[in-house]
Amino acid sequence: MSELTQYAILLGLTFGTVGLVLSIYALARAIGRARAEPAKDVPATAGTLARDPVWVRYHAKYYGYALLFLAFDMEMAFMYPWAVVYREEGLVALLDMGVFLAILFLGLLYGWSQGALRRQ
Amino acid sequence: MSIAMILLALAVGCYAVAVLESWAVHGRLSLTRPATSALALLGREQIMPRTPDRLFFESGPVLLLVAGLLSVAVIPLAPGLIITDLAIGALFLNAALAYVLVALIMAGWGPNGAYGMIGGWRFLGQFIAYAMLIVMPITAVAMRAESLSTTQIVLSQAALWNVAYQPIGFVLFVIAAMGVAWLPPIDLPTGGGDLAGGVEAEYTGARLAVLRLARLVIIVALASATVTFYLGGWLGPWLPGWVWTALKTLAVAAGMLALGSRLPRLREAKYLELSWKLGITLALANIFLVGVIALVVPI
Amino acid sequence: MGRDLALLAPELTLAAAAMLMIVAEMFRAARLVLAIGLAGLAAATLLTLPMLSVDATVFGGTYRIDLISGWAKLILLPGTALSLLLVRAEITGRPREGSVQSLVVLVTLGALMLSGAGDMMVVVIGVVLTGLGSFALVAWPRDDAATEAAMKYLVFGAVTGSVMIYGLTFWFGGTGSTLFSELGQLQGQTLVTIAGLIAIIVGLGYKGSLVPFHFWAPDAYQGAPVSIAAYLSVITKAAAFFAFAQVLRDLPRDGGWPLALAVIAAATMTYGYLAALVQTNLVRLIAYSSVAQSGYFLMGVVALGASGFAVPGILVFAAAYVAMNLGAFAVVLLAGRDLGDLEGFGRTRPWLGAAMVVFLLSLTGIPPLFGFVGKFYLLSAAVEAGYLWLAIIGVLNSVLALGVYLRLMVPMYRTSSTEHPSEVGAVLTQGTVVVTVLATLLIGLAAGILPGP
Amino acid sequence: MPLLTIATFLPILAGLALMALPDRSTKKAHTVSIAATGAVFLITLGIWARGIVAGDFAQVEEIAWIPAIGAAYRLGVDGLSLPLVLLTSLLFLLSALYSARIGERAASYVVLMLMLETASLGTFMALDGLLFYVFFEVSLVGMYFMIAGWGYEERQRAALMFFLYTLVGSLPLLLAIIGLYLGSGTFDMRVWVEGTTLGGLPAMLALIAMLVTFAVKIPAFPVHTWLPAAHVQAPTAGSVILAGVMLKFGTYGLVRFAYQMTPEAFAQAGQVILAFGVVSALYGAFAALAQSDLKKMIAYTSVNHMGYVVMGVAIAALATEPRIRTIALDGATLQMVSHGLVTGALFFLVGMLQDRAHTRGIGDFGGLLGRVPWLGWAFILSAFASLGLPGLAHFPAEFQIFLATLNGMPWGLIAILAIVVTAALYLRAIAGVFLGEMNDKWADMPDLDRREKLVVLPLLVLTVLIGVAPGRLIDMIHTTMTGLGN
Amino acid sequence: MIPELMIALSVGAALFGVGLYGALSQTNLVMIIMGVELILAAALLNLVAFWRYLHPDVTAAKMFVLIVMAVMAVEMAVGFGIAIARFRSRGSVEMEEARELKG
Repeated sequence: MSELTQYAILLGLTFGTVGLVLSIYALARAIGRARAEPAKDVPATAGTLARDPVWVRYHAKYYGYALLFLAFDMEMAFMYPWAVVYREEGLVALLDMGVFLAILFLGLLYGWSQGALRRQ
Repeated sequence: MSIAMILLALAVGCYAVAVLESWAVHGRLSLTRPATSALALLGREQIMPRTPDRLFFESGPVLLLVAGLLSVAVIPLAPGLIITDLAIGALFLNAALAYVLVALIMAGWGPNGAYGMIGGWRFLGQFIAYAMLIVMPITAVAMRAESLSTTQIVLSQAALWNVAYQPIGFVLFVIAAMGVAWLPPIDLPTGGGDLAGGVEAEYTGARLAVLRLARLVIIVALASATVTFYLGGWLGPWLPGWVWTALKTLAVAAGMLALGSRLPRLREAKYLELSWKLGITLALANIFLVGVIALVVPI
Repeated sequence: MGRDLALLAPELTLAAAAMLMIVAEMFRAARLVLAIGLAGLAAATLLTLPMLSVDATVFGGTYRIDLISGWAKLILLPGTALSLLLVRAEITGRPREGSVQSLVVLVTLGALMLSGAGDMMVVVIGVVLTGLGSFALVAWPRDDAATEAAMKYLVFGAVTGSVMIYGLTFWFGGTGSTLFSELGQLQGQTLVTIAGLIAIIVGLGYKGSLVPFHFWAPDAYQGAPVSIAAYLSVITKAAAFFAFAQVLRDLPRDGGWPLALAVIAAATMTYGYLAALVQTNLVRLIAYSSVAQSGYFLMGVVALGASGFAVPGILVFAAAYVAMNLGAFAVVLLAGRDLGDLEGFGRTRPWLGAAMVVFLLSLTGIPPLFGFVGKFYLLSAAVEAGYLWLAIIGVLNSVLALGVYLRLMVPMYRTSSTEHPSEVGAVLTQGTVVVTVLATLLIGLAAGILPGP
Repeated sequence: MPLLTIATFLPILAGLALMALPDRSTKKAHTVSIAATGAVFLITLGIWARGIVAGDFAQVEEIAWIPAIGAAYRLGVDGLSLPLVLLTSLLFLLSALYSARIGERAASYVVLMLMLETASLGTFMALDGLLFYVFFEVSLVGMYFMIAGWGYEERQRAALMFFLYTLVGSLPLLLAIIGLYLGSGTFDMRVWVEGTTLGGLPAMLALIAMLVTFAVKIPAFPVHTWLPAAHVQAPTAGSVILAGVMLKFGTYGLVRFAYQMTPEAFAQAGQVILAFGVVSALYGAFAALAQSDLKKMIAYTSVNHMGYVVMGVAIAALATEPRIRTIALDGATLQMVSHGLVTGALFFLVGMLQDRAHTRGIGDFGGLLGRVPWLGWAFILSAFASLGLPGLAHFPAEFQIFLATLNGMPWGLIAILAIVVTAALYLRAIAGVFLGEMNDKWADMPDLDRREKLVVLPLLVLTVLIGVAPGRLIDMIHTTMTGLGN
Repeated sequence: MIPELMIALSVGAALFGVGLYGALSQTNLVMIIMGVELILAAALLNLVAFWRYLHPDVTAAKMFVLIVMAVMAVEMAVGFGIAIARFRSRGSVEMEEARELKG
């Protein structure tokens, strides 16, 4: 299987999934329709209706983590290729990545010491 | 051919997991329960909440299902029995799972309801906690296999399963996987009692059915990924490969479900704190240990 | 590998120092942070000295250890050390002082990467490292002005930086290599050359605050603490021009880029001084004046490859610029941020006033001060490269410069009742003033120690 | 003994020493000032005694400075610069003596003064283009602070004007120096004065640049407007230095740089330059005639006298005969020295008058000759010298210039008209201030005291001496100018 | 010229255009950063296309891609860090409201 075929299969899978969902919806609709009744569509808010849309600010208390996460997530982009060739390269690779991870870990520790890992 | 078989296996697996879950939740083993509740869901009327973000509301469940199916696509059931044997299978799995977050946030945001939205945002926090613990153990696995292909990863465990080779990674991965699939005790987005269903709160009828189905697929995907990465995949004596994979997957799923029902729910802040302060440290240590072992022992 | 690491000793030392500073900051030991930083900078400077005559590349040609990067270290490292003192003087005891210090050193590390860049990736990393660190430094006070400054700075930086990366990809497409030493292969591929060149001008021009990419500079300097403004105005800017030198010296001169840069240079100097003429905020005034100084830097860039004076000119002017601009900012730190604060300053604080006069005259380019030597080299470079008109504009702008700086000098010697109390940390600031004023006065006379054509 | 270096840097070292002293009292400051300038004067006499050589620079002192670009510390003298060096050291000594009563921030004043002396001597003796420019500009900064700090009513404005004008003026010179450097690869002015460094258009551009610079400094019409303001507002010693020494930078540069380094271009532009010289001479004279302020009047006569110098140099460039060239250059150089002495004396005298009366208007005085005979006769003598009376300093100089003009470009002789005007204005000034009815206000005005006599007398003696027996000085000038004439 | 390369470059140019327009026309800091990410995505596409069609043996291209991705991430991280700081001091991350510093 060539790479392109593989991705074509994955794309097909995606469309198939969407199709599956649509057919489930069609099935459900075939069974019966919703009756229009007042106040049925109120979101679950203990019965009272919010005046504004709820899409207002949500305090992401974890943004300190989020910033750290970005750094660490990026690091993975470097680590996957490294991991694959790790055994070929041997000790040098371990040292290289050791330095890299040590610095990264230092960053984590620093963030920790500055309160980034605290509930904000 | 293999695609159909895998999808069939997936369907069976989902049903089995559903049975297991209801057993874990209700304490009674009932083989028909999932079927009846699915039918009930389909028969129930679908309510569209007022003033929703229609696009997000509709696409959330679909995307979730797509994410789950795409992750399954790179899991080998047996040698050759795999939808797409990508050279970067493990990475692809990662990428597919990242959409779980997107889907859940969309599902939480879409209906314009407070509980759903809080559930979605909470999952973002949860994601930040588990994401690194998914990828870092996989790195260690890839180091041993010298490849990101899931087939190669299974083959690399011929001499010794990774669960023994890198137990720290295994534990971390399982915990993180439970986070991805928002299994108790880290089921923050749906949040059982305190959020009235969280992201599921506004979904009804067929949409809820799709949402639940997607989650089952994700549980199966993660359990089978655990098997692939740590429990030797199809490797095993006497029985055919696909049976081993299926058995191991069900066992892992059962284990995860059982574990969850015994523990009190974790607050998001606590989960974050644990995974960053303890989890990341352990994951780095795991990588380092695997690195040293890989240099010393040629297996 | 071992050779590469040996050649990188100064950079590695500095990196290690930065890490140690961060560790020390974790224990909130601000004084220790400062001590480690200064020690690291001193060690790195000393390690550079024996390497000045080296001309080599490391890591497969991606990083250059040559005249430019060697002198860049000699210029930037002491400049950073002085900046650390200023930072210490200004924000002693405030929260996260050590973090600021560590960031300063890290940004300098990025500046060193820029000045030694032999590869597109190194330039990108250098730009990002200096940029991101600078944004954080500017935002440090976290008040309205600082966050606004940081936001503007960030937006400009992110947009120009990404445009630069996009453009550089075309150079990669044209040469099949990310090395600048391969840029000669672009001969004849005019379109590709221009695409990459625009990118470089946008990216590094932003860093060097060239017109029209200068808008962030006055805002950022004004919003940031004075010491940080001082640091940013000298170190990152000088680094940008070192990077210009590293990148463009291998580019064929046929793309018409020298002319384009010459036009930018002329516009930068003229606009910078004209804008400075109407400022009332001292920091903004110096910010615009340093925009104008960028135009002079660019004269050296224009002459790259056509005059032996170009590279030494950039280096010498950078050295002078670091000394005099840091000094001027140090005086501002003591005098106050408003033009009115200078009223009578020369009478109540005669020595500091005299030092300020020296800095301003040097910025104008009056011999035998250091700034003159730098400008002389740059003017020579422009003339030799055939850009007499640019040199003439440069010379004419000295007149505008004089107007700008006289606006500071004249009120300093007016009698007034403004009090100039000595402030906290004044000793360190005054120490910085002494060092910079000596450099400004003496190195100009001892110009023989500087690199020549 | 590197006498040139010692002479150049002794003043500034003395100044630095003064700054380092814990006790910087007025008295001590002036003691240091007089001692230093006196020593420098003696040293320059020593330099004179060592003599110069024909056709080259003498007593050259050279040390590497910026070897990478071929700039070096090079000093030397020839028949053009040595008279100016002597003039400089003398005027500074006298200024130091005169200034000894300044009490306001005396230490700073003295330091500036000494810095100016270093810069002035350095400018005349530098044999390195870069070094020359350095000294040239330093003098500017020093003078700016002197005017701004110790001048009269509108000193800030005058200082600013002076600074802006001369800085703007000096920048083109920088470009010219860069051009000369790039043409020759060295900053050695001995190479540049060969006159072959540049040719064609570059030479013309360089010449224009240099002319702009020196015209401002000389000052020639129409870029002279800073001069009256600066002279009037400067403290007396400042005016003396400015007129006596710093205007000579312009004429010195005109000969040394413009004439010697770009001779062909200079010859091509000779008519224009001559015209500027003539216009300056005439304009200076007429403008002086219109003044009622004594100091301003003398300032304008400087424009007039310097116009003659420009004429002399231009004639030298235009003339075909070497003999005429030599005469013209001799005259021009002598004119520089004479002007320094005479105008120096005039400014001192006006300063003394102002110290007593606190006014400078011609109309405010009257009949002072009887009251202050020393002052009066000294002024009259100097004024006669200034208007070019035979037997006094300006006569031999202007005579030679006009002689050369007659032989070279006769139309230039219309400048002689200026002499008539000058005579008229001086007579008017003498009549207004010293003759006529005495103003009672000044009834108890004291005459010159010993210090003041000490300041003025040497200048008067030299004025007469040069007028009567200019031989020795002309010989010295001639030694070099014969070479330049060819 | 290779047609696939041209297609890739055109898509890249389109991404770049959209990104630049977004970065220059939006007033919200977060939206501007999104524009910047688009520009970088264009750069990534260019790099990969050049690598794939013109210089398939050059590994530096892949490294460049990784570095650009890292740049995207850190730029976003710092950008959001500053956005948060701004939000805390001002309550908004609109560039239009940033008018305090001028002169």
